[in-house]
Amino acid sequence: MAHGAADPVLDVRGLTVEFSTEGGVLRAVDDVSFEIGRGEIVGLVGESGAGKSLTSEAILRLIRCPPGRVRGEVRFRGQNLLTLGERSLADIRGKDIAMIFQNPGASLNPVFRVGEQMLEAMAVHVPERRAALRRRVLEILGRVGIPSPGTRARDYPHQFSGGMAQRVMIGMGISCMPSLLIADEPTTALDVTIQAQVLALIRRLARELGVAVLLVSHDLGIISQMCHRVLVMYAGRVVEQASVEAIFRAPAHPYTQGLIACLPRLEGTGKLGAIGGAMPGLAALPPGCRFHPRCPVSEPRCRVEAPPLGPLRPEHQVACHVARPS
Amino acid sequence: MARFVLSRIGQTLAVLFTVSVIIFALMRMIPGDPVLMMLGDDFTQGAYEQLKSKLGLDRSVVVQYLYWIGRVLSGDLGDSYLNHERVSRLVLDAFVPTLVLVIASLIVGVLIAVPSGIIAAMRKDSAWDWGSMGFAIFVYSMPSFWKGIILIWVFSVYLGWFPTMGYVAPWSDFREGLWRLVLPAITLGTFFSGLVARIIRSSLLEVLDQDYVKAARARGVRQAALVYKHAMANALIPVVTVIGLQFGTLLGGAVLTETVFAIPGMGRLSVAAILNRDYAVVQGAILLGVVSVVVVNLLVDIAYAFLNPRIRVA
Amino acid sequence: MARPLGADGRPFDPDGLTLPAAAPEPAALGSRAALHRWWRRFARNRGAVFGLAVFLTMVAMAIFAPLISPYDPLAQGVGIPMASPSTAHWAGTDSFGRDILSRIIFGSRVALIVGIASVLLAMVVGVTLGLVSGYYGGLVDVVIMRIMDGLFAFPIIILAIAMMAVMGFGVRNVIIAVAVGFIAPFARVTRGDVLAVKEEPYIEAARLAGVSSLAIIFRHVLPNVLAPIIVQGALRVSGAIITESGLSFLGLGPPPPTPAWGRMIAEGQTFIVMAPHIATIPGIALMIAIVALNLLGDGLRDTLDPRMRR
Amino acid sequence: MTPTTPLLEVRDLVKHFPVRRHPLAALRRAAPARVVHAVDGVTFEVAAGETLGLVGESGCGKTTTGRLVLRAIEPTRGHIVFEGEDITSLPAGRLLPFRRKAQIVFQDPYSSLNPRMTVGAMVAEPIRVHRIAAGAEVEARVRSLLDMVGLSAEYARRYPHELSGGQRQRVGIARALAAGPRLVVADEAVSALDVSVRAQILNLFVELRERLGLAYLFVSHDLGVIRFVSHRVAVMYLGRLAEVAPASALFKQPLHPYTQALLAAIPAVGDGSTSIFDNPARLLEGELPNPIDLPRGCRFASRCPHRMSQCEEVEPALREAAPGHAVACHLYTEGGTP
Repeated sequence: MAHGAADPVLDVRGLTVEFSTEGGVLRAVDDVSFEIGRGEIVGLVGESGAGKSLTSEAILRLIRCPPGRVRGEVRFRGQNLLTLGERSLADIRGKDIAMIFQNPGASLNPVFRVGEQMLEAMAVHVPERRAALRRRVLEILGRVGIPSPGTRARDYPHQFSGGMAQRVMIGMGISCMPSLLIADEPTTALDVTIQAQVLALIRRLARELGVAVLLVSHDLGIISQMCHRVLVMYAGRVVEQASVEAIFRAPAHPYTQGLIACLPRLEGTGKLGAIGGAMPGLAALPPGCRFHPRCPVSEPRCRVEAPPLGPLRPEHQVACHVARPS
Repeated sequence: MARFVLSRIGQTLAVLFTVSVIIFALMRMIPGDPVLMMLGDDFTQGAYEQLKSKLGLDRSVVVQYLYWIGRVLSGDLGDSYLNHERVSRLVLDAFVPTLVLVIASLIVGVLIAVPSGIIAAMRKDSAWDWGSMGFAIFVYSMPSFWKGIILIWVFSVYLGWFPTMGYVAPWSDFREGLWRLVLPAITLGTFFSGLVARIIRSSLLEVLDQDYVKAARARGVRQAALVYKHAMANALIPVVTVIGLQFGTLLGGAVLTETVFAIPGMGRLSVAAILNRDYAVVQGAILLGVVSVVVVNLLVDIAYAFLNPRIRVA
Repeated sequence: MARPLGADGRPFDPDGLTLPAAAPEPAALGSRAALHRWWRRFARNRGAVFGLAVFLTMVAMAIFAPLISPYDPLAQGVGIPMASPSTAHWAGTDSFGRDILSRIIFGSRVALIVGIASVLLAMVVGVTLGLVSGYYGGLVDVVIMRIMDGLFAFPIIILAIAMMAVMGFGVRNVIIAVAVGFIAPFARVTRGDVLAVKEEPYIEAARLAGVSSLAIIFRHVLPNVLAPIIVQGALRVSGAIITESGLSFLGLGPPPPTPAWGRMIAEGQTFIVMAPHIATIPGIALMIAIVALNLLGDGLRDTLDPRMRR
Repeated sequence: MTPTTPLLEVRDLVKHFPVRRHPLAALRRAAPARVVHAVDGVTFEVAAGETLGLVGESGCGKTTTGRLVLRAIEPTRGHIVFEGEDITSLPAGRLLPFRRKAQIVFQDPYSSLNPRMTVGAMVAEPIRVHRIAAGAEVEARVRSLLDMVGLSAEYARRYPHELSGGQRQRVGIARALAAGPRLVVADEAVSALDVSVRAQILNLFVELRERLGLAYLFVSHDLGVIRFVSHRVAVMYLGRLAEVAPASALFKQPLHPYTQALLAAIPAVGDGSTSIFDNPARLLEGELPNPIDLPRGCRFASRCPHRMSQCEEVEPALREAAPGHAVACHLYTEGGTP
């Protein structure tokens, strides 16, 4: 692994998220494990309901429990975030691990000025006088590409476009020099040209500040252009994990292959390689491998026994009986 | 902001016009001929004709309305049929105690509603939640006049802590005034707190689900600051509007509470006037009551515009 | 403007795992299966079930009043005046020696009749106005809404008092007075819901398919606006009963000797010291009815139409 | 309608939305009424059986154009000619024949179907309105339509909330085909769907086009989708057409700087060795100007890397730069070098 060869910034082991509902317990995230190294960008890709956003939210314990319940281990600097006390976890949130979300406009409090909110983000963690923090706010706003930060800091969130609001959120994220940035579908609500500017900014910050990034997205194009390593999730489970080159040059899992074939290419036409059916709801998960009803190469074994995620090649794991007959 | 306020003022004028038309129409629908009633026993055909044209009652309805609104705007609401006092004086004197009662009830209501609403939202589905929401439905469903009687029976008759009825202006004799205000304010105030507590709870719960609260928590903002700064600042905006809109309900409740506690307010005045068919007073009382509701609604709208940056900074 | 909307109306949320606590899908009133599904959700809300139970007992009480009430509610001297509750007179007697329990049972008639009749009347008028001004908009909308704002400014008790002054007393006038007070809220809520529904793409789809305006109103708009109207109706019945009892308390309700809870309480006030039961017991009956109806209304609102959480 | 006349002709279409003005503003001297220039002079044609892709970012006016063409909203100026007949100002009563031949598929599967109506009733409604069939035959036609979009007849009795997003979109398509249209406006018809379901629906659109000879006006912000489904593509920017060309030509050799920037910004699926996000220099700078107070000259000038002096003076007209390939840019008017 070119990046993060040393001990990982974040080490997630057996992460499981369940919800108790009238219809019984629904397991939305099932035994997910991965690592992120320093300056490395790891992609978490999958369709709606795959559980990728929940996985990212579980790391900072943002899931409301009850009705939720989170199990497993999230090791960060030698501590398990899932069992850490509320106070010490709050110290880490926003300082060592920052997070940005899909709706930038909605992530800012509509009744406070943008500059104030950014100041608060730092005041919580950095014990400096307000004047020094205020200067730092303007400097950060400039660094993330907000024109005339002096006046814009006094504006309210509804006066910011989607792209500008996300830049503010990224600025807030990096204001306390975090070692990990979690970006949950950061550009889904943005237009293509604005999205490119925001993703270029994230890529630059990861390189310059050595920030590790967990990027959650449903867009394979973004994943292939942004990430060093990729996890593909389906119905709560990781079905394939590998470097970005391996995933796109030699995808092993039938679902990953299907996803790539589904994408309309900019050159050439002809029918799209569509995957039949739709992802099963959490209340109606099929036995064995959860993808078998839609899988073109499924065998009888797949309907009975869930394939474990195991090594196929160095740095390339897959959970499929056909791809990796154990 | 200016555009919002101007359009609201325009709307308020339209509403006031509608209100005046409704009241004018109501008065026209009263059975019997007002001129006859006014002349009473010294009726002569000549006096009847003369008074009728003086009041412009022989003109078209529109002209009569203009006459009527002209007099109302100049403060002349006619005279009480009973004691021949000027209606405007009667109504203004009666408005003061009602206002004192309503304001006291507002204070009592908010003091009860805000904490119970917040606790209910913070500890959703806990005993606190069921308790405060149960209390809210209980006091909100209890008719204010019956609640007043029970309070009198327990606290005045049985325990003797408070006077059973009567009103003393707090500025003339603060202690006595306040003393007589406690039971009525609790009667009307708890009714009001039931309404507001439920709205504070649902507004707070809705805000706590918003993305910016989740984003703030992800930035390490402590739970207390999350609730009392981020959430509260947004949750209270709709609550201000609701409190304003409930002013009318409070005024209605005051009518009943005044009757129970024998407070010489608008309620008692209008009820007595109806029973005695003293229509000029009824008209005056309703006019002032409704106009005050409309004015309060306007003030609430402006407060809302001021609190909500999306409108303040258009 | 953000990218296109996601599955549930929020910007596209690919991990659109709506948590199980999400709002239930709108009850399709037509099919039986949906009604059954609605009942299962409604029955989980204990308060609402209690409300429904009390409401049904009240209706039964009102219908079978003559059969179940121990005495003739109007007969005076049936017991010693102002006797406190005893085995002979479970709720005691009033100053004229009439049996309070029988009067309470018969009093439920006035309460229910006024409560339901006024709400239905207000619903018919208010919903029509709301539909017209919501769907057609323009000048019609502005005129109707300004009139509604005017009516809305009248606190319902004050409006009722004014109407009584003009029309005179009697149950029929109380119903009309209370109904007029509720026309504005019905019109406003309906107009708001019609405006919301009108913006939905399935309405535009119907319009672009050439479906006539009337067909759109009755086949597309009304069915989707019905749920909030029913909820609004249920929520208003308790308000109507409180208003009726208030008017009776002020002496503006149905003329004596018809038993009406409000006036029974008023009569009881003068004897609060010697015979507190005269005012207290009818008040308890009134309160139970109102608490029940409010719980029933809340239950309907939370199950019938998740949008109506306000 | 002769075989050569296009199915749909749009000439200099304009739609301005009034901006609610300060109530006192009317009293001031003739302050110019401020309007949102949503669609500002758009001209294009769609031949029978052809798919014209209408692409652009938010606020470029593509959705408004789609609505104007169907007379869902009234144009401020310009002409809409369908099958040779000018329907721009046809009174609503006489629009029914046009309504039959031009239909729409919406973006959001969850709100484009009436939650209180069964699938069968919704698909049957256009059939009954246009009296295409009556009585039992309606049932048969509904079944064949559902089958055509890949849904078994059994779905007719279902309610929308019992279906998945993809299934609902199929019902939306079936409803659009019910009256036998010749033109279908697809307004971001696959944007709300997941990748795998989106591919199924796109294949369905292409299959139906071939089978029924349908023409599509396919509105989308996703260039990959536009590339797959369109014969010709029109790129819109701030209410005007920047470039119109056959799909293959546009993607291989984009002329307008904005189209070039759009294509450069798309994160195409690569093999991960290089990343377009590593050299931000090639990415477009700045934000979309507001569509109310538009700059003089070319609207893209403020963000255009090839900006010239005349770009800020004169608005470039849409002109043929190659056969069937029109572009609105001064680089191609006086033979300037791109």
